[in-house]
Amino acid sequence: MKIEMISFGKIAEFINNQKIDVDGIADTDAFKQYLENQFPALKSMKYKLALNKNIIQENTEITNNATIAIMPPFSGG
Amino acid sequence: MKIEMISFGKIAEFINNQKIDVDGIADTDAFKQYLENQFPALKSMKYKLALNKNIIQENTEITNNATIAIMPPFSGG
Amino acid sequence: MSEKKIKNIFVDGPIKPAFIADSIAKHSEKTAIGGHSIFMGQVRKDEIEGKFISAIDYTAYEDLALEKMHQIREDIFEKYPLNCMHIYHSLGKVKTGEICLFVFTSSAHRKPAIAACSEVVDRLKAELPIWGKEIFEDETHQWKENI
Amino acid sequence: MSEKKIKNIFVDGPIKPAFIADSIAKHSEKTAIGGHSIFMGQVRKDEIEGKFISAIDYTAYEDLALEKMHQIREDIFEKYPLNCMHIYHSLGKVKTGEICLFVFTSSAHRKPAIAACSEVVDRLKAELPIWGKEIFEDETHQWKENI
Repeated sequence: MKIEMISFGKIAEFINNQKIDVDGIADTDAFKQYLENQFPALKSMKYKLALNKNIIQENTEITNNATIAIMPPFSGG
Repeated sequence: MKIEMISFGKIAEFINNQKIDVDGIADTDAFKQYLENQFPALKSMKYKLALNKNIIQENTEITNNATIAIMPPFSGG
Repeated sequence: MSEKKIKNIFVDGPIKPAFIADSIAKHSEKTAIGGHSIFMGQVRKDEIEGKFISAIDYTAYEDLALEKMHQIREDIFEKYPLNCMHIYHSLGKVKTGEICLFVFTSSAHRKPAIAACSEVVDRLKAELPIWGKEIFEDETHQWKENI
Repeated sequence: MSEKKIKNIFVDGPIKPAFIADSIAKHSEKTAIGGHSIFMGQVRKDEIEGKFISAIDYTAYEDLALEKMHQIREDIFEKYPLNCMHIYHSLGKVKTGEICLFVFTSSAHRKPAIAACSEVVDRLKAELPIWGKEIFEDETHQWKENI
């Protein structure tokens, strides 16, 4: 399955935007697991995911060619 | 006793600024009585007095050479 | 009683957008400020019994208004941690669409500036001896009443 | 779903006082308006462990931010009787003392404009995916956090 990962703010300092091709990531919980394994620094940080521009509040299925944004707490204004 | 009367807004349309010399006006209640006798239109209007630049909340003694402002409801802003 | 430094708030005629811009620009030197709140009153072209308002002509009991404004200013500075507060009110004719009131408060964080601005506007309307004469297009008039 | 007309809110670099003046001036044609409320965010020269902030560099997940802002705009227009609402947020570098956020609401009477302006600022800070990188005078940085 292909996923496009984009990251922002503080998180963009250690996770580059990239396309990954992985199997076994069926939903956003699994994706978080994957992310925190690849980038252990994330474990101690607050962040949210947006799947195809929808901010994820609860575990959600990921379909092929999804775009997932990894976002630290917002600080606009 | 000398009193300087100044008026504002709608009230200035029928009471001109003037100095009056009257006896027997000891306090602001008596002054109101005097005013409403002289200018009956006042009877049906809301207005406040300011005695020497203090807005009158309760009956207050008037001393010689006082300035009394006759003010309709405020409408600034 | 504290020594009073009574500031003027009255300006002749409408308050111009360029004046407001200038006032904003002056605050760029004040780098402790994080939030500015502004309120502006604009003269509405109200229709009353088929006639439209063309302007409001403001008069005030200036001395008393400035004293009252001074008190309000002191109360507000005591209540909120503000960096600055600027208040301007028109006297004379202000046409529909023009600005007659400009209240500008600033603080390190946004909430005090916003709360103070709103409170100043409320108190100013209720407490300052200012009167607005609403002039219709046919030159007749009526006296504005704050609701 | 309603048809969306997504408005841009992002401007490159600081929001200039002249831009704000222009925005105010444009409303003189809108003679149903009686009150304008403005909030402006200004970059503070905060001191953190002996170092001063010199600028904030803003980035955003622009598409998502504009969609969220659209939702907020619709909610606010539904909740308050507003005549207009304009929102601008900087992207890129904004130096201390410069303005990075400009929220401008207008209504016939003052209360809806004031309440809407304050609510928009709160929601924008909480809900829009925007990030501020606080750059110190020595070029090091830290990431801003909204409290």
